[in-house]
Amino acid sequence: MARRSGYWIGFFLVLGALGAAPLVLPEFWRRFVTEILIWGLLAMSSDILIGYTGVVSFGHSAFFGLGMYGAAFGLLRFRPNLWLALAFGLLAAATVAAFVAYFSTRLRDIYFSICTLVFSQIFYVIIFTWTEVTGGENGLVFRQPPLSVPGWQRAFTPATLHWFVLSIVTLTYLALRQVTRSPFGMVLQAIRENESRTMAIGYDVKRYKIVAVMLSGLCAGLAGILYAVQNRFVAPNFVFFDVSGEVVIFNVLGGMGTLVGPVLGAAVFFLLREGLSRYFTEYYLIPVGMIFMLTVIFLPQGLLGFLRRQLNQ
Amino acid sequence: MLAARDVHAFYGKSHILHGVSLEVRAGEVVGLLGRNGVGKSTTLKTIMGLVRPARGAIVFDGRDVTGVATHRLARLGLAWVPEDRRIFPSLSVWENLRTGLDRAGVGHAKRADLLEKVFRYFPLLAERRYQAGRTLSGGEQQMLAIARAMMLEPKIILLDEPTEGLMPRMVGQIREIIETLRQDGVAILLVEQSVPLTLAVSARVYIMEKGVVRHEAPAPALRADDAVIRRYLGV
Amino acid sequence: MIQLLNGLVNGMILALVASGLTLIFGIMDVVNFAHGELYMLGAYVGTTVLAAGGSFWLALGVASVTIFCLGAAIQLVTLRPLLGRDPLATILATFGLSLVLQNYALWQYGPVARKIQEPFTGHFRIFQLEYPWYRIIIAVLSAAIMLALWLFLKRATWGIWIRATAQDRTMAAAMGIPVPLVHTAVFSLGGAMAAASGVLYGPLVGVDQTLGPGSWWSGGWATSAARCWRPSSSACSSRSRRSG
Amino acid sequence: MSADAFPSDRGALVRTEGLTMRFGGLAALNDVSLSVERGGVHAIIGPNGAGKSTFFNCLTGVLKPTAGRIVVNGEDVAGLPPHAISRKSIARSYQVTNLLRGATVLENVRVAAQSRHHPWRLHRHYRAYHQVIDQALAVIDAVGLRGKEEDLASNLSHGEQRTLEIAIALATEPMLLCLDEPTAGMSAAETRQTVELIRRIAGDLTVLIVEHDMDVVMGLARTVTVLHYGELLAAGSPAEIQADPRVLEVYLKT
Repeated sequence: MARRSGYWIGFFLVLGALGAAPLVLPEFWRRFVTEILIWGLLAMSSDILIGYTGVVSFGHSAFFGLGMYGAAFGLLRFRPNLWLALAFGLLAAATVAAFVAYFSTRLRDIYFSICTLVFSQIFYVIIFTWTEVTGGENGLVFRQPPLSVPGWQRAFTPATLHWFVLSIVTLTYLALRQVTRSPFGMVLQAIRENESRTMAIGYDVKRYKIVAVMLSGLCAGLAGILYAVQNRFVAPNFVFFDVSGEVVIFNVLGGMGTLVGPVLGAAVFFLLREGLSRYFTEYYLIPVGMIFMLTVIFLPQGLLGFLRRQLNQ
Repeated sequence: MLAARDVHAFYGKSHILHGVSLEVRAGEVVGLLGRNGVGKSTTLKTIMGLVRPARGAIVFDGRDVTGVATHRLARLGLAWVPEDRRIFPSLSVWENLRTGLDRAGVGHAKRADLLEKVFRYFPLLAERRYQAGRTLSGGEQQMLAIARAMMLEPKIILLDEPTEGLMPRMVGQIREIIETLRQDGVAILLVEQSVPLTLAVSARVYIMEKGVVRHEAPAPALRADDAVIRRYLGV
Repeated sequence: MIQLLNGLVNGMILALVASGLTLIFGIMDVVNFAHGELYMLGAYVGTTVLAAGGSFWLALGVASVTIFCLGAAIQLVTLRPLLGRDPLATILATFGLSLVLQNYALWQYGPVARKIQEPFTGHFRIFQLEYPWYRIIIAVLSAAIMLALWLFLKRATWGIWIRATAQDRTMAAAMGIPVPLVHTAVFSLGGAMAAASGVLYGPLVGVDQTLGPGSWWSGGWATSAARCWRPSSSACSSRSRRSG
Repeated sequence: MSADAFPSDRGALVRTEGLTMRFGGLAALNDVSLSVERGGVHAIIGPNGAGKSTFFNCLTGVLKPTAGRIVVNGEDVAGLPPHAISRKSIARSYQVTNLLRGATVLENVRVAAQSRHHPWRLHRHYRAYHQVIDQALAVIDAVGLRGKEEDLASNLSHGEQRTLEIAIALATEPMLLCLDEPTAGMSAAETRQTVELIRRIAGDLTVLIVEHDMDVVMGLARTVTVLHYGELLAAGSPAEIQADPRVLEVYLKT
């Protein structure tokens, strides 16, 4: 019981700090924190697969990107309505996720990873070349939809945008946390621990994996929508492999299988990027890559796992 | 020459060897008997450095070799002929032999010598020289496994169930090979299911039960009185 | 016909890169995400040698040897400590490696594509079309390298050690084969082959850091495959680049 | 080698007919027809490489047999995937310990029990499903792992891990429990406990066991089937098998 209440105290402390962030932080860091929340959501979505189901997706850029483009499509072609953008983005992400899930879950291990990678690159090529709809290389620019509920609407300020993002990320986190502790989540973890055994006790592993990919893809799409709304543009770069790679980095740095770890990983990554790019300019990935490799070799549980162990001792 | 001293070994969590001690003197054939699953093969693997002992020591030629890498042990003169033979399936017979032959200190003359010797022992292998390992029959694979071990010019061969699944005619041949090797001064630690064969070729016999050596006796004594054999191995 | 020739040339290069990759995967069970980066770095080392006044062939040799050594260092530092860990760990480690190498190349050589001058500029006529000799040469050379690899694996002591290790690691060790060293050698050899193909392919596609990012796995394969199927464009583009 | 390995086929829970499994040219199982009656312990023995594990793998859907039928309750289940076989009330343990290593004992058993109840629920905490947990605890109690519920599977001793294997299989409420060398690598004391456990659970369900240890087999089994080079060599009561000259010749080589 002490551990449980300790968890909630920590949860509300972090939530409070994040909620207060836009009131105390200067412009640059305010934006920075909002963005980390969005990337953290993306990383969290991928944790469902890496950390809980035990398969590495190298294709999360596709879900993220399709969420973005779906939202942009809704905003440009229909009405500049936030909820409409959400609906379109989620629909697009879900479609892609269903597609990827159907094929990739037939494969295991590295073949799963390569399959997700190949599919994400295919979607990249489609978006890059289908200029009439996607704007091709230049992407799409649009106006930010206002924050609206029926009968009330107001344009986003940096602070309200931050709170909007924070509440969506928090709700998604709580939902995912619940899912990982549900009977379904237990089956996913059983698959991670021992796939053949899970099959032998009567679970149709492939169907569980399909649902896991769908769920993960939907959350990644949600992150994409938030990013599009925050930045008012979409570009094919976000569908490119690099983004998927970064998502994997977030997970490994922060600690897989914890949901919070990947968010921490995203924060560390962007802080490292900020810090290191002073010395290494755009080549910051050289030291980041090295830190990443050291983490893989020496801290397989990631930063969060490491911190936890230190605290326990 | 080779000794295991109070060796404990685990496969993951499972405690397979609970303190095995045994000794093989130079040029001696020693049998290791016991029912299935008592840890005979694990004992050989532990000696060969394939399983790391949790406690205890392996001494070879007066030197503590516990924890020495397997390929170094092979170069020192320990050869292992595993139970399932483990012929390299897509290497030819000749290439299988080369895995042991291509090493420093083997000149042209010595190579020819060693090959000539195994082909004399196993004329069939000379015939099948260019055939892939996987196409050999069980008996031929067993011969190749022994021949391959001989390429290392070992001081001792750890021989794991050489007659398993072989026809009676082949069993006789294996027995002759063991005899010949002994005359050449090669020590053998023999794990076998066949008690008569073991008693016939060995000087001494150890009997294992549930991960420990329970009994040690000269083979002639056991041949004369099989009460011990019945007790530990009977059905 | 031209299509067929182009397909053959591209196929040969791909086969060369792939044989290095599968060599590593087949023997060490390591999926090398940084293979594309080794290919790219090989090409860059080639341009450096050429810039220093070396010949194309010297560049090919130096690139292969350099990447061979780099491969050995990488294997010792990153992959050997991961022996016995989850395959996921090696995937992640080589992925991290690809980030480092890719950005190192960007830093060292800059974003502007470099060109490797082909050693032969002649053309020959085939069905009313000019076809560059160099393309034929690389196809032949790639085939020769693969043949050499095959002979090496078939005949040489190390070749037999590599094959034995691939088939049964434990038994190989029991036969006195230095298995850890074989693993290092295999990784280096795979890298050297990637580097050689990088230099050979350089004159056709130019050399920049996008040659080898992790996306090379899919993007590279997909575009290469697409090039094989629509080769007219690549033959034309390489000719127009020359004329331009 | 007749289809009627047993005089009466009426009580048969599982029947195989001409079961054959080839790997390339090699027949690991060749035309094996046998039947397992309801209730009690049935043993399959044979020297290494006789096809015992292959038989188990075919029976539990890990391998798809090349030919032949596996009839459970009158229905052919040959070639169904493992999860479908599990739902036909056939459970198995593994020769090599095969657990969810990073999970606790309770989790291992609970996930297995859950497969028969609410596997697809997403929203409620798994601890809210009391029925599943009660069932898991009952199984843990029955196999004698009480007090170890919160231990990680990877921290158990070897003997306890093997017992947990059996508990997981039991939690799926099988009619037929297939145990692949349940006493492998156990000390003498652990072996005795496991034999006791198997004898206890064999009261309600049918147990099919592959085992090397003859004491275990002869002490437990109601019927024994001997496989040799993938073929059915003999079947009968332990006494009959021990007296069968063919069995003595191939199997008990001493």
